[in-house]
Amino acid sequence: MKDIYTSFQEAVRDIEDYSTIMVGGFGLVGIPENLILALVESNAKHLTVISNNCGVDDWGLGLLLQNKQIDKMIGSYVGENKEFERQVIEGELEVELVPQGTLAERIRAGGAGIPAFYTPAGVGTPIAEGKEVRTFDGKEYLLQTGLTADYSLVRAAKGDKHGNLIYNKTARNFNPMMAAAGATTIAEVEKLVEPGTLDPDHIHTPGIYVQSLIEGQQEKRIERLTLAKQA
Amino acid sequence: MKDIYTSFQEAVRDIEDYSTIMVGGFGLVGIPENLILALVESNAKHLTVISNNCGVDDWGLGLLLQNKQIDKMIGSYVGENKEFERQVIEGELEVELVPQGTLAERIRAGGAGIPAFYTPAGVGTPIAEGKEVRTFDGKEYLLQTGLTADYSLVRAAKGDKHGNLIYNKTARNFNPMMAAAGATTIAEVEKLVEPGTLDPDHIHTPGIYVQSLIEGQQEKRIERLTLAKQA
Amino acid sequence: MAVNLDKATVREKIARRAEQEIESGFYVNLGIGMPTMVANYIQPDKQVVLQSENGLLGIGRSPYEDEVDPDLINAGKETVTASVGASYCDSAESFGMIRGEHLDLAILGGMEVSETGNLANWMIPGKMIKGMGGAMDIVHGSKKVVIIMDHVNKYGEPKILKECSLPLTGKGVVNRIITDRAVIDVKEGGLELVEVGEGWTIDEIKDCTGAGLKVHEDLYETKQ
Amino acid sequence: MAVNLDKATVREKIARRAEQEIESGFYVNLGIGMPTMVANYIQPDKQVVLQSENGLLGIGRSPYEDEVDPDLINAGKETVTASVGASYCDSAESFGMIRGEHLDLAILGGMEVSETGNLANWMIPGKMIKGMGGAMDIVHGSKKVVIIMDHVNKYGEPKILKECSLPLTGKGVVNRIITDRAVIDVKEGGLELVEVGEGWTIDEIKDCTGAGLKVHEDLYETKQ
Repeated sequence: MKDIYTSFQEAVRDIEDYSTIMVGGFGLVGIPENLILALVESNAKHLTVISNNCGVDDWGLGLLLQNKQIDKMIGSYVGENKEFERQVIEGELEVELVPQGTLAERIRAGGAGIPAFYTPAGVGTPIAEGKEVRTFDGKEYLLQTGLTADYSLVRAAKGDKHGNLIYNKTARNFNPMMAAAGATTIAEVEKLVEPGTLDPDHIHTPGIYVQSLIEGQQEKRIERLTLAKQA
Repeated sequence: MKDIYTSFQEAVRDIEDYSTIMVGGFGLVGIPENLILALVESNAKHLTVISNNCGVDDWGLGLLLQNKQIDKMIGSYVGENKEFERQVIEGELEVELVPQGTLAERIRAGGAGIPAFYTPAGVGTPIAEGKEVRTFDGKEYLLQTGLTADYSLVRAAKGDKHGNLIYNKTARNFNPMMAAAGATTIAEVEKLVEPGTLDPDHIHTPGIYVQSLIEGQQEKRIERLTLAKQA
Repeated sequence: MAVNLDKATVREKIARRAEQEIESGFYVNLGIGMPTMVANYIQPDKQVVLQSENGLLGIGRSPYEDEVDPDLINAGKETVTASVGASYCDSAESFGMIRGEHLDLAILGGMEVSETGNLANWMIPGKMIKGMGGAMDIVHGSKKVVIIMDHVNKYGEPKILKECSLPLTGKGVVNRIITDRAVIDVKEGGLELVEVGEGWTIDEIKDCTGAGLKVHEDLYETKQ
Repeated sequence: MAVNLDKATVREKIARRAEQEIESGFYVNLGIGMPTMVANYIQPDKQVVLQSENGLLGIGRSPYEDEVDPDLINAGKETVTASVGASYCDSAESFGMIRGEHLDLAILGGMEVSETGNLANWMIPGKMIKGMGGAMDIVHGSKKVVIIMDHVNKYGEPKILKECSLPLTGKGVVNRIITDRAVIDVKEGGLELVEVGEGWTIDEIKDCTGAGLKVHEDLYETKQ
């Protein structure tokens, strides 16, 4: 029932200029590495990208930046990237910063048909500018709207051909909500298996949210290798 | 770190009159059978109960009804219970009917610190009476508030002593959201295991939401046994 | 000319016609009661995933006796099995799936439908209210909402009306009505008769429908 | 009398004092940077679960080389391990946990704190804005929010003020401030000095604090 690709170029072929794209991952963990590389190659421009971070200069979403494919970035922390800074200062790149928990919840809301919700995060801060403030039980909250995307690019450890996905450890992060919030969700999986192979109680992303899958191998670069001192 | 009980009576001992209690389950599936039985025995009165259904006449929350322990019931479908009907007609029992998806989302919101959200369910229906209607993108939505409880009684297939829970099949239903929305959550588990036994990627309810656990055996009554015709 | 069929035959007829709404690849929610029956008629060549709002994506057939798991039921509380490639989720996720319009189709029962697509199917004032269950969410959550019901009530009165007389389940939510006598679409400008059941005439359908009916240009009789 | 210590010693001193905020049985979120260091000083007899907002409840120690999993990091993007009894979740669940006040304690860094508990720790106007990450959520999400920071900035100016001059991270969110020189609580009526660091006097603390300080009746010197 799902499109199963063998070429990453083909998997992202339909992504057009001016698309809004969600990209899973936290830092470089859980990012759909090969889909991003293919998107760079596709040269789709004027993208709005929703992702917690924006990669590093030479990897992940940083590659889209280098190639000047992003018009607007919606994220919570974009501090690992010099080219990002340059484009913002030069006015080439628009940025919308969203508190991380609000970002996660806005994406969840988008996928779950919730147009808006209230959250305490950001009350009394620059984030509140232009936003409705409302008091519930004596505490102030901001109104935040749901986020959806034309395409969501996610990465999972395992996927079956019905689109069910299982993530590994902290590589889960934003991927499940994004899978649900994309009109078209493309999943890059480390291992593609037959339906029935995965335990139905262990599925993190039900297949209904996923339109196509492709198996690929990731580099899984480590940003901050921190080791215990050998005893 | 968690209270591990061996007596169901002790597990529910602190539940006082006038408490608000969430009880997991859909129909009779996934209900904390033994905690309910102990609550009947405790004779705590004037309870507000939040649960999708209200059991059947002689099992589950129906037993609390028989014993006249419930002042108010918040649920989505309460049609399986004659005593329920009688108490409503006699004015002994207050009922708040909430669309099932709205109920699930209100409980999730309560546990996740979201005071209110908008949903399309119920617009133009009796449910909308007295509720704010707001238009987003040309479509109307109702404002609904989060729900929390003094106690949540949930049932899981497996639990470890750190409070991590795993549910079986459709016995999951409302249990995970309720576990998060209870100030005190008591988990009845079919099997209690040592921490480290459950795969961290398979946990449905993280231990932080659970305050105490107790192992017990359930009858698991079936409401509508439906069988395939033998070929 | 009116047709008299026993109740079981009528229900099967409606269910078989409703099955034609399901395309291969669809994710579908079937309401409790007659809609659940539709599953029995799904053509084997169609790949269809049935969702149950109590947390199962991929309802399978009924279990054999030795397969019964009391933890595995559908939204009608009947024991079921899970299909190959199924997954379980909690009720918030399940209704997120519904509310977020990830389902292609919902087939539900109805008491009344209005010409603007209003649906009433959950309560009759004066009678004991059992609750709306998931219906109020499901009518907002699918790309297409199909109502299956008898064309008239037990007094022979129309159930398709200008305005519903019963309290609503949803406002402007119905896309298509399938009855024992006809298939009617809810369009911008009102109701449109798209199919007339075998043995019925257009005029007879109009007579037993409580709202104006335009006739679709390609109107044809329902194939059984 | 003022005390001069090298930076590493100061950080360790603050981290060790912050550790005393952690009780056995607590669920704790430690911010990026100096707060993360607090984990190194947690007394072995305390059972503490550290939460990482990127989806890990139960951060373990740093991995040995052969244990490194690139899919397993903390919110500071450092490789970590998971503790026994840990669980993983997605970012929405993780922040639901935070926002829903399920954490007992959050220890975060600060640039400025006001006498009403306002916190500024994410941006300096005119400098490149990197983003607030999870800080704006975390300050609302814990039963107790403790800020650890130097008492004064590099120019010797107070960081505890009547009003923050920098854009806020949260309004009225701080419960306690732990610095290299003192421990100060944010109370209804203003700031209250509860501990004075070794080698400092109450008057010296007042002099380097930009807001009024009441002195707690049981004031004692910080034990190291």
